[in-house]
Amino acid sequence: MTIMTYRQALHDTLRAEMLRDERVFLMGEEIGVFEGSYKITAGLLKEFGDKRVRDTPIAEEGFAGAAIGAAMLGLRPVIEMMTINFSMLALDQIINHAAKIYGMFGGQARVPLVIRTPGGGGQQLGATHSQNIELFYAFVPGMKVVAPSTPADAKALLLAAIRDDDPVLFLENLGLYNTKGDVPDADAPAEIGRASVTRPGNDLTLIGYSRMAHVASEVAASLAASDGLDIEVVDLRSLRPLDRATLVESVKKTHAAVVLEDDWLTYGIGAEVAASISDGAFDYLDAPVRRVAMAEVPMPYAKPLETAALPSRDDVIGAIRQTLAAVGRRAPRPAAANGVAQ
Amino acid sequence: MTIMTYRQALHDTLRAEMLRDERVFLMGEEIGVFEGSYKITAGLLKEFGDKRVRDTPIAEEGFAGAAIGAAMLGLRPVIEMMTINFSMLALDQIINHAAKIYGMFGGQARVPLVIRTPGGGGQQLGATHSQNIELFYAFVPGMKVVAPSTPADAKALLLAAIRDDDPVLFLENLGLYNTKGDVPDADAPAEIGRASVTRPGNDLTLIGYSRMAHVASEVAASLAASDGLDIEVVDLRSLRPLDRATLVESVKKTHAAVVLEDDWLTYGIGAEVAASISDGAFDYLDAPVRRVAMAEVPMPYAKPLETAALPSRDDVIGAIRQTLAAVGRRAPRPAAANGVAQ
Amino acid sequence: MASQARQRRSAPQAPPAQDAAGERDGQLRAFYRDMVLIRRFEERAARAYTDALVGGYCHLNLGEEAAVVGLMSALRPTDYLFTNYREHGYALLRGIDPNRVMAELYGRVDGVSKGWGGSMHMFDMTHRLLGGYGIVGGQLPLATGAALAIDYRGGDDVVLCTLGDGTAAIGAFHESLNIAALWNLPVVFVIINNGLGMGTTVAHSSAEPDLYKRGAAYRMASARVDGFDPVAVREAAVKAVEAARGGRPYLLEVVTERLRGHSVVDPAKYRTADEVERLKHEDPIQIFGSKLTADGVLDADAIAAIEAEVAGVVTAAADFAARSPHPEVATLFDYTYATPVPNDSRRLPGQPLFEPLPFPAGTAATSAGVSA
Amino acid sequence: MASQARQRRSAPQAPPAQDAAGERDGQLRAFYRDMVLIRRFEERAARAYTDALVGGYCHLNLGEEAAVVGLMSALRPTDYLFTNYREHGYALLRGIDPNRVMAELYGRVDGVSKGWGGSMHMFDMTHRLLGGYGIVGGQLPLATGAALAIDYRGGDDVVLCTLGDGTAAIGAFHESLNIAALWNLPVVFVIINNGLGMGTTVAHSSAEPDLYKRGAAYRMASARVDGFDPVAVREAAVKAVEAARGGRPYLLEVVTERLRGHSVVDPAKYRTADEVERLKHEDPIQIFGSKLTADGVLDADAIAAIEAEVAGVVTAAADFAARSPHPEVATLFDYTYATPVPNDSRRLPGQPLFEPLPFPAGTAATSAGVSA
Ligand SMILES: Cc1ncc(C[n+]2csc(CCOP(=O)(O)OP(=O)(O)O)c2C)c(N)n1
Ligand SMILES: Cc1ncc(C[n+]2csc(CCOP(=O)(O)OP(=O)(O)O)c2C)c(N)n1
Ligand SMILES: [Mg+2]
Ligand SMILES: [Mg+2]
Repeated sequence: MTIMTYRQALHDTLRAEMLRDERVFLMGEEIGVFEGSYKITAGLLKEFGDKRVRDTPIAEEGFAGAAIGAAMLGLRPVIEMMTINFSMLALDQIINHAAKIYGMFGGQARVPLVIRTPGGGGQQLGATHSQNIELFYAFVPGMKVVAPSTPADAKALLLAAIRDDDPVLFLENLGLYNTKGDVPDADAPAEIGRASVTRPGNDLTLIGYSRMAHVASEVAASLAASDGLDIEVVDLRSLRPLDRATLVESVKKTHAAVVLEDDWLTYGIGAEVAASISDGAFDYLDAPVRRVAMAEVPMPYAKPLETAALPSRDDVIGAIRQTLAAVGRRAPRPAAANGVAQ
Repeated sequence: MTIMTYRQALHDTLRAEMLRDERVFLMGEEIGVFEGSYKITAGLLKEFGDKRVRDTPIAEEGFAGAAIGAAMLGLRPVIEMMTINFSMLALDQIINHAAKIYGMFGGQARVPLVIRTPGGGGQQLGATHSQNIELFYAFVPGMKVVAPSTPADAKALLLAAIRDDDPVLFLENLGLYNTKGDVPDADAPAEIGRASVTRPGNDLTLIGYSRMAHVASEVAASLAASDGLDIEVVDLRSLRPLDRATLVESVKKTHAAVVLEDDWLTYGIGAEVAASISDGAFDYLDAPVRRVAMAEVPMPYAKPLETAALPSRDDVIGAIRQTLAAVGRRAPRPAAANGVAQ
Repeated sequence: MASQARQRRSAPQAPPAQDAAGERDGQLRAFYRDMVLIRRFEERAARAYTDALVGGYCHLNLGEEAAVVGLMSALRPTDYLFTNYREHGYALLRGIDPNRVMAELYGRVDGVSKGWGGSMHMFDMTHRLLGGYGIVGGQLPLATGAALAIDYRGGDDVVLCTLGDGTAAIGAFHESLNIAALWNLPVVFVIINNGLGMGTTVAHSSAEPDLYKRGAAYRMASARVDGFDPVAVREAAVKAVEAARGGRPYLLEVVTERLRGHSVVDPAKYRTADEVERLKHEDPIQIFGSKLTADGVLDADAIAAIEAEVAGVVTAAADFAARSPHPEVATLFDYTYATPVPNDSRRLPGQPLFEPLPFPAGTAATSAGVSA
Repeated sequence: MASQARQRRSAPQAPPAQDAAGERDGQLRAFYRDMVLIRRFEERAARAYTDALVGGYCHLNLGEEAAVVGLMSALRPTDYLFTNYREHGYALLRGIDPNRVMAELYGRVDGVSKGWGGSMHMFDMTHRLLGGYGIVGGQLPLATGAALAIDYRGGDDVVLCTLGDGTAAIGAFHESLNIAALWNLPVVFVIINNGLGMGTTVAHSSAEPDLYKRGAAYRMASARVDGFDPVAVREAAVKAVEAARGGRPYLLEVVTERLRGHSVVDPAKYRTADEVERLKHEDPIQIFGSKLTADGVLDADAIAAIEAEVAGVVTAAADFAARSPHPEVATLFDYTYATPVPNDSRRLPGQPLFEPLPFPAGTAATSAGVSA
């Protein structure tokens, strides 16, 4: 175990994978000479040279597609989209090509591609630079989408993504790069497609991914201290495939759920989470699944407006309290059905 | 009232709007000389000339963006994306520009743009040409998204879209172009943002949009005849804004819902519909909201595989029966709470 | 469209092949035979489409036979080809069994893409056909990336990537050519200029209608060649491929004709009567056949023999395709992911997300007047 | 980066202005004053950023003052400008009150975009600044469309659209220039070539580093000009704008320097020591000021007066901005849609989708052991 930042975990894992496998190379805008907009690739150009750390022109469609083509021939490119907002320019290559090639050609070609990109918000970057559009990828069969919230998961999921033979959208977050945590030294990839219960509890299931999983843990810890609440936290980690079983199992125990997300509420990632829980735990839910998400506006630049549009810890706490209040309105559950892990 | 096809309703409405308002013009690939891939614009080049019916190079990003720029200066372009799949190449212009310009500049410029485009499937067009990605637009604040299922709505919603000052994604469907129905002669735009109960009923709410609203009506009629079932059909018509109130009101009456969609299930449009109903009608639902959607695969070309991947009438009927069976397992509802329109 | 003919005539005359005369004649006859193979195959495909044995969109190489033959003859078997949805002829000339090409059109398991791709999406790693693609311009970044992989590994294979004239207007064209030239990648971009997008002429889609001149925007060498002359196409392609093998990407424009509609179902009503008339005399197979006959390389018997042989191949392909099984529905979820992962959806549309739960223990008994 | 200086030197020398000498001198002084205004404004913006009064990204025009001044002087007030995120100087020279430009940086209600846009997204319909845009290349299709609207209506306004050197690699560049040339639209595309994307040189982003030559790919007239000489820029821009007014779109490359980092927070460590040293002597304001002094158009007093006047303007702008109110949270939902429609979401993140329902009548009383 070593304590390090999320940024460092990403950097070290990229480096280790490049050392391990010659086919792994990096490509993206400003990742070399500039060392990356968010410095994840700092030092790697110097160490590996410009064949393996390739600065590209500003041409998202072109370089993403080039990575896909290289992957079809057996290389294992890890590309950086400077922010997820710009990935929209490469969407056709990613969705119509990377995600289709394996199926469309009857399994004859694989696309072992990783697309690293930060989402985020809250930095006053305005309407076009503050979007969280992981939904666009999570919706698409053929894609895999992972969203680590801790330095340990950043490593474990990046290892998994690089070694996976399918295109993986690897969602980072501007707000997480400087967060710290323990990172195991071992070479242990995570399993894509599994959520994890990062804090067990009985009173309510609090669900998040990426930065919002981090927020969920903090809120759960603080409500345990302040109110003695016993909240279970589920970190989705993988948006596609989505681990519904873990979600439903948790809610069967807690009977209530609140979903946190940094994207827009309507049609956001949380919609599927809420719909899945409402379906799979139908007979166990004691209150509607509550979602806390970004206000549905083009994000304004002005700080007070931006702050109002983004979900805060207080919003999360309010949603939890209101949900528990709704549960409290229901008649008590008979002992037999209550608290049984199913 | 005149009986006509969905195609004819679109054609006639475009023509009428061009006659009414000089600022309305059409732009798109192959809409002029070729008369449109699906012939919606047949004859209009001849009638209006190439200034108002403009064939573009194959450059979705470029011509969509040009339409946005023209709209900013007060024109009212109606563009055609040959199929919604190709709109992915213009996503940056549509989402990062059309949907942002009004807000990002503090309300100083409007983008009265209509993007007409067919979704669809079931024509053996393979993985890249069979996607239904209206979600990408419905998710985005600043966009409006409408999806008519009848010739009458095709007219009423197209009138509304053209006269609206915001960018509207106008979703058509390959499978609907030849369907027929009554179209009012009057110049009566619909209200964007309203669903409609196209068939009243008490036993279950069946929800769809575009082609699947059409299927919903047919299935409801056939189950009424065969089983005496009294199914209420809701046609969403507007995906953004989404009319949750109409959905919830219906389910408060019927206590059960099945959602039909032609896109992929996970994170699809139906997820929000199901989540919204599960929340807003929480105390009234007698069974989980069931979704019937496309299998989550890159669509194969081979007919039997394609057929298996697409939702069929039998799938819908099966889902309805299973949902009603689940309702039946519940204890009967006390008279006071039952059947009251709320 | 008269300009197509003019552009072809103005193309540089190809020098005669340098091989011994017999060998050269053999190659010319082989070219002719391959052109006929594409022609008859496409005609058969069109018929199968009309008979509803083929679905989706179906774009034919009719008129482009000489271009296909000349280009493909310039590649080594180990070179890679990326192309678009109009690729049946390319698949045949890369050496893929016509049976498998036809079976793909029929959507059968023996198809070159196992029935998953159809007309627009033929793929064969063995023959290094790296795909037909249905999204206009989608193949260009991919081809650039394949060339990058070759460069990365240090081999001397080359990538050839075809695109249509209409496709030269799309952003991916610019991004790809710039990247390829900037990084000195071993790739040849070939514009198959058949004069039309769907119904849109080059003059209406490109501000520089001499498309090959766009190479200059990337300091990329480029040329235009008469796409009705397979020998000229071959010569030009050889030159382009050799440049690319040396790390100098190349842009080649092949001027040809699309003899029918954009796809099988397009009646091409936008063509003028003059245009239709002109096209009656613009057939690369007739022109090349006449020339070879005049030159004594072919005669009526040889032509008849070729037609008979090709007819056999095409009929056999159609028979093979018709007999090949449809894919099993059970295979529907086989190709979503190459690396299996937990929780992947394998639900048919009629299946519930969750198996209906038993009514929870302890509640059914005590509940009355339940609201849910 | 030495090449930037070389490219500038090799630019065609601008002919002296033809007006009467006094008038000409007045214009030269005005140019100088405007360059100083941009410089001091940007320095003030950088300080405000460091003081955390400005947020987000903040890209400055330092080094590009002559380019901005020359270009803007070539436009009529009724012409339109589309530009990118590096647009403070353009906003000032379109005639927008510096107070409102600064207030936008501060995110205040009196900002030119009411605080909704920030540094990257200044907009003013009255002054026909049709937006700074933060997505690389996003402004190009829009500018093309604005020109289409002018053409459609039949006016004689022109659209000028700036972009960076790095932006010339993006697909929208190709699509837009092709469409503009194909349709003879009244638009001038201006590449502000400051030699760098963020840290990427032109040689690393463009296979044809003489960017203006890309006009040829669209049969579009094009030229390159020294971006340190406001007079030369003006002359070149006038020529370009006149061509566009006649329906002949134009590509102009203005070679300049970016004196600081890509944005305020970028220390530009990727620059070599030589490069940093060279840039100390590459300052358009010093160069132009020295020239005007040598020519007797300016003297130390005049310069001091200009500096004083400009300092007053900039200080006033910062004061104004600091005093302008922040937008009210109640306005958050004011600009999602121009045409109001029912069911639009106006929920803050803490608000539930549905107001908590009263427990339904008739069930609470009878329920026991409810599962939901
Ligand atoms: C991105 C995209 N836009 C539009 C289409 C529809 N489309 C298919 S082929 C075609 C014309 C292409 O013309 P060209 O490049 O000349 O190739 P050709 O068909 O003549 O071989 C169009 C517009 C598409 N498949 N993809
Ligand atoms: C589509 C897109 N990709 C990447 C970025 C990030 N980015 C912002 S500015 C910039 C460099 C642009 O360089 P250039 O065009 O030369 O303009 P300059 O900043 O030098 O004025 C990049 C890569 C972006 N904003 N949009
Ligand atoms: Mg063509
Ligand atoms: Mg630059």
